[in-house]
Amino acid sequence: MAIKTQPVTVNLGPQHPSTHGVFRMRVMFDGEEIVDVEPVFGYLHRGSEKLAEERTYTQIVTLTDRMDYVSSMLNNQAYILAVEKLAGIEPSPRGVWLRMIASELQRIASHLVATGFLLQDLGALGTPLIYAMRERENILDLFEMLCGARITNSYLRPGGVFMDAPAEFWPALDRGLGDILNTVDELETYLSGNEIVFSRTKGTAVLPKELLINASITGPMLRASGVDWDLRHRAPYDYYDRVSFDRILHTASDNYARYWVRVQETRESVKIIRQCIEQIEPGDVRPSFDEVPRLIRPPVGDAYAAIEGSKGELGFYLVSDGSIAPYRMHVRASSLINLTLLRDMLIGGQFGDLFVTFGSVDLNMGEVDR
Amino acid sequence: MTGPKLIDPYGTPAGADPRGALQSITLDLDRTEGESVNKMKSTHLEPFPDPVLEVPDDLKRSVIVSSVDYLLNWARKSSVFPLQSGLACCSFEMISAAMARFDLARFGMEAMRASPRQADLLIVAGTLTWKMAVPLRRLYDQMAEPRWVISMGVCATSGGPYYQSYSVVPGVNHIMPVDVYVPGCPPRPDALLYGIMQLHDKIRRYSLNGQAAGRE
Amino acid sequence: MTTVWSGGALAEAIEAFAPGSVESSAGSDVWLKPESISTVCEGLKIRSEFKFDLLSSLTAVDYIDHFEVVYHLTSLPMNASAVLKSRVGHGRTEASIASVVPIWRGADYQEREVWDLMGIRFDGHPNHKRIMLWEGYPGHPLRKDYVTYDQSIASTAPGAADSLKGAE
Amino acid sequence: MGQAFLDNSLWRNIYCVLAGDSASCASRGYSDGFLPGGLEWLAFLLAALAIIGLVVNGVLGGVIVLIWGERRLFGRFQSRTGPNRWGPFGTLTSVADAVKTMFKEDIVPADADRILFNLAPILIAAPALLVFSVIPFGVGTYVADLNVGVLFVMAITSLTTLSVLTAAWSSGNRIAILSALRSVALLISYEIPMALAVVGVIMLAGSMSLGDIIVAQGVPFILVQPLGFFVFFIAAMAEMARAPFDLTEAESELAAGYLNDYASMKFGLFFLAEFMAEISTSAIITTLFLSGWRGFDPIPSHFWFGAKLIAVLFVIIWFRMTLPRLRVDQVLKFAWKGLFELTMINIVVTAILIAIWPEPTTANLWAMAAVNWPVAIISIYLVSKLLGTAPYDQPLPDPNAPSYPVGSESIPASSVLGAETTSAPVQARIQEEGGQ
Repeated sequence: MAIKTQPVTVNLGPQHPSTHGVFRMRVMFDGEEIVDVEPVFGYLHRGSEKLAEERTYTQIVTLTDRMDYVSSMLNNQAYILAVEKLAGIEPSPRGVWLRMIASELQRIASHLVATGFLLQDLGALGTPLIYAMRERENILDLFEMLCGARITNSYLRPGGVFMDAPAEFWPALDRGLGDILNTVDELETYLSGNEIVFSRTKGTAVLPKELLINASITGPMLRASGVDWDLRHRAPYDYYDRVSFDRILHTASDNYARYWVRVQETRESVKIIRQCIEQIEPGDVRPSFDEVPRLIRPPVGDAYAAIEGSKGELGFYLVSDGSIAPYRMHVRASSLINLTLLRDMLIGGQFGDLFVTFGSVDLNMGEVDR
Repeated sequence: MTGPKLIDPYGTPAGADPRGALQSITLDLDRTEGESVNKMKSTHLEPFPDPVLEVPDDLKRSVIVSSVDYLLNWARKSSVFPLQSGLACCSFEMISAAMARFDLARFGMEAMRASPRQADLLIVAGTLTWKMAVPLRRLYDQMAEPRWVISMGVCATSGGPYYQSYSVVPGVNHIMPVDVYVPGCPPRPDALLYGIMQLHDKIRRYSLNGQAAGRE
Repeated sequence: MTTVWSGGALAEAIEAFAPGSVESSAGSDVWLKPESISTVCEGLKIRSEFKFDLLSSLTAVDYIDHFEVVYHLTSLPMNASAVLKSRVGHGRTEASIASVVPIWRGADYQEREVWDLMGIRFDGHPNHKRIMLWEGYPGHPLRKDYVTYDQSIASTAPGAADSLKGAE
Repeated sequence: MGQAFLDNSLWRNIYCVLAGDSASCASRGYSDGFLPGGLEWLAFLLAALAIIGLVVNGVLGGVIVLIWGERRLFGRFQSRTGPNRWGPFGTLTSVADAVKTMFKEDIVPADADRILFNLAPILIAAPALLVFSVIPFGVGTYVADLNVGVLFVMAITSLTTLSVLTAAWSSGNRIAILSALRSVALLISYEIPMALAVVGVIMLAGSMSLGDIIVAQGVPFILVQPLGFFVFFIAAMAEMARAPFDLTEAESELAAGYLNDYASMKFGLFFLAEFMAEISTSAIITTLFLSGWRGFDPIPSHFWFGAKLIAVLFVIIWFRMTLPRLRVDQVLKFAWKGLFELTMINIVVTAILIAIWPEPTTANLWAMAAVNWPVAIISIYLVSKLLGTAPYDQPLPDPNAPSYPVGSESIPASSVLGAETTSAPVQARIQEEGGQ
């Protein structure tokens, strides 16, 4: 006798321990199997794009901090690159090296957060998360040395950064890089070979790479499927063409592959920072105010600049009408676009995997809703 | 014995293949939600007054009441369970406060409850949008009294950098009364800890004779 | 290094397979006629001389007298990028353009966002509803003529909402 | 009256001080009791109430200490301090929790089935306490020595799931019901390996009484029955719904699970029951496999029992802190395909050994241990090979030869845009911006 069941629809979020912020899903279950999912966005929609139209180009840097609040430096960098492209500003070399160091540190912090929360979603009661966040605190200390803020940095300015790193930053950075490698080794030892982690993440939420590309998904998610697409390598911005690093690829394109790619990429970021420290030279960290005034008036036109953010291609599209404020700012938010295939990943899967898959996408509600 | 009603508001027909059906039947729900948001936006125009404590006169205090007060207030302040709910940037500083370096657990606060029924403290950590105001108010209503609210960061306090935005609530005190405001954008974890100390101080001063603790 | 298609060359190449679809071109940009956007995008994705398999970004700009939808395309095999634009909605209320979701699924949420915030309709979108704001929100905030904060509160007051419904 | 209980030192001490029953107490060195003669029945009643009060309050106090200890241990595992503000070393933190929880508002949701909703916390707390009635805490220290003690424990611990189901159903909360269904699935699957794992112990001891089982453990049964211990420990973790089997309360999936709508002391009772279950499970493991209160002589037996109990608790907390959660299907697969087979192997091997040594002496027990350990190691290894996840069969791609053709072709050179004109002029000028 076949048992007839009726699917049950449950609302998850916007307040839920593992929706990484104020994300909401309507999920339809049949037993433990997910039948349908509908994401609901907008619980953190703050209207940054509209507010940017009333602020000067330098003031907008503070708004970009608060979009993806676990990778503020990367947001700053993407925005500053767009402004520099729009206004034709030539950045000063020391500033560029400093912002490369800052953004790679931020990438490590972001990947650590992603890894920690993924394991939290897997059900580890906080321990891996706390170990990852402990290392993140050290990185935030480095940011405090650079700019005085922990997570909303506003460190970058058109043409470079707003102040030079203090003398004690460099030994601290050197120490910190060693600590990061230790933490990553520790995480790998305990987690990558753990049978429970492996059995729960292997083969779940597999996405073919053609589908990923068609859905505009970039970043670690795309690289976990074996597509060698890293803007730092394919479209080098700043001085990424002067450093060498390995591109981390995996073929499985499942949750484990995404986790693995993130963990490995932290090592590559450390490698990049080491090369930056070798190549950085004394000089001004930004052009003088004669060359790049406080109130920038870019020529009429538009520019789109994208960087390899911690979650994927992070792009800023700016339209200038020649005034001190942009006529239109648009953010190509990788977190939002990476969620395009959420339904494909979840439908047919188990309820227990729902938040693991969700965590493996690594999204940030500030960036999803802006 | 009849069980509780479990009506499916989504109205899935039994037996029909529900795969992919969800998004076509939820527009009405979205409209209902939108109505409630619009209603909240049009009715919550003025901030709630901040709950001010009247410390009762010493003469009114009997020995028994004040020692019961002492025990009760001590217990309440020593075991404040925060609700596990973060809105925006500040939530990461809230998480940092619970992590190894700042360690909220020292004050017995690591028991972050996922369900509002069991929580005592709602830390509004981050920008509150009108769309989120409805669920947040519901969370507040679901919490058992006595309950406290900390408004963390300028976004929650007044709208902050998003003050003029079309979708941001200009201060969480429009939605619910707030006990402690923690300024900063975002406040450092130490600042949040200081705010929690202030809340402890406040809880200590309630009395059974006076105003009931943690009521709206 | 990613190479950028020059607008002129791209316009010529598009004209070769879809005659009469290009409006103009300058710099890196090609302006397409809104009615031909589906044909051109499909060609750009499939044809071997373009292979634009990744839609980087889709957005819209309000130029008061018209809207402009902007597509940033990337071709992974060729490591090349291009910018397509299209002017739509010379009447402000009925701006609409064909959806590119059947071609690139990545456009799904981005088109919903543009509809929500800018008010441009995408015909053929599978789930065409608001994404960021709530249903019943008056107007589209990223338009240049959108009323500011305080007025929007007044407009959602009871009674005022009914008069706005017609405009929506 | 009362002779039957005289082996129970806990009972004897209270009864004889009260009644001074000359017939049974004087011979054991007790002088006259407080109560006049003829009131032995009152002494009997009072002694029984006193024992119940002692055990219940002892367990509740133990829970308070356990919660504090667990939180401190969490701190140590997570490289932080844990509660340390209220009272010395934070010992009063859990006391504050208890007092506060009692004085919270009690909420009954409008959708709830009021009777069942209020009944469920009692239903879960009572069985959790009942288990302690058969556990021997030391030499002759127990509430009752049932001759079917093991069966009693099995039966009583299963009741927990019933109350979880009641709680979830009566709250009218879908997430709670999902959680309760998982709880039932866990119970049905793990009850069987759990019961079968004890069969080896019962065969060796020749009795189902927990007291007799301790007496039979000349060698702790963890050494004689490694496979049984392994299965029983895991099954007990699953029955308690502790990590890595905490599917019912999976915080990252179901928020608070079946507790979602419980507030105030009703929630407190669930919380208590959960920790009482942890203590009772540890006590049972101690009794069945770690030779209970047995130890070396100058140190009293209660101390041995407590020390072993704390050691087991520590391991449980350690597991909880370290391991992520399993998925439902994996948990069930593990029970039916892994643990069930292991218990079968264990029963067969033990039966053969019992046939060889029908009345095992201590030397025989050591010999059994020598046979059982290789069997345990080999069978666990085989089962882990059988159930383990296979590694990836494809090698990692070489970045220089990726499968997707990225950057393999290029556009014609004549089509490439010169670098100087990336910013195209915007066609329409904006009217209002002239003044800026």
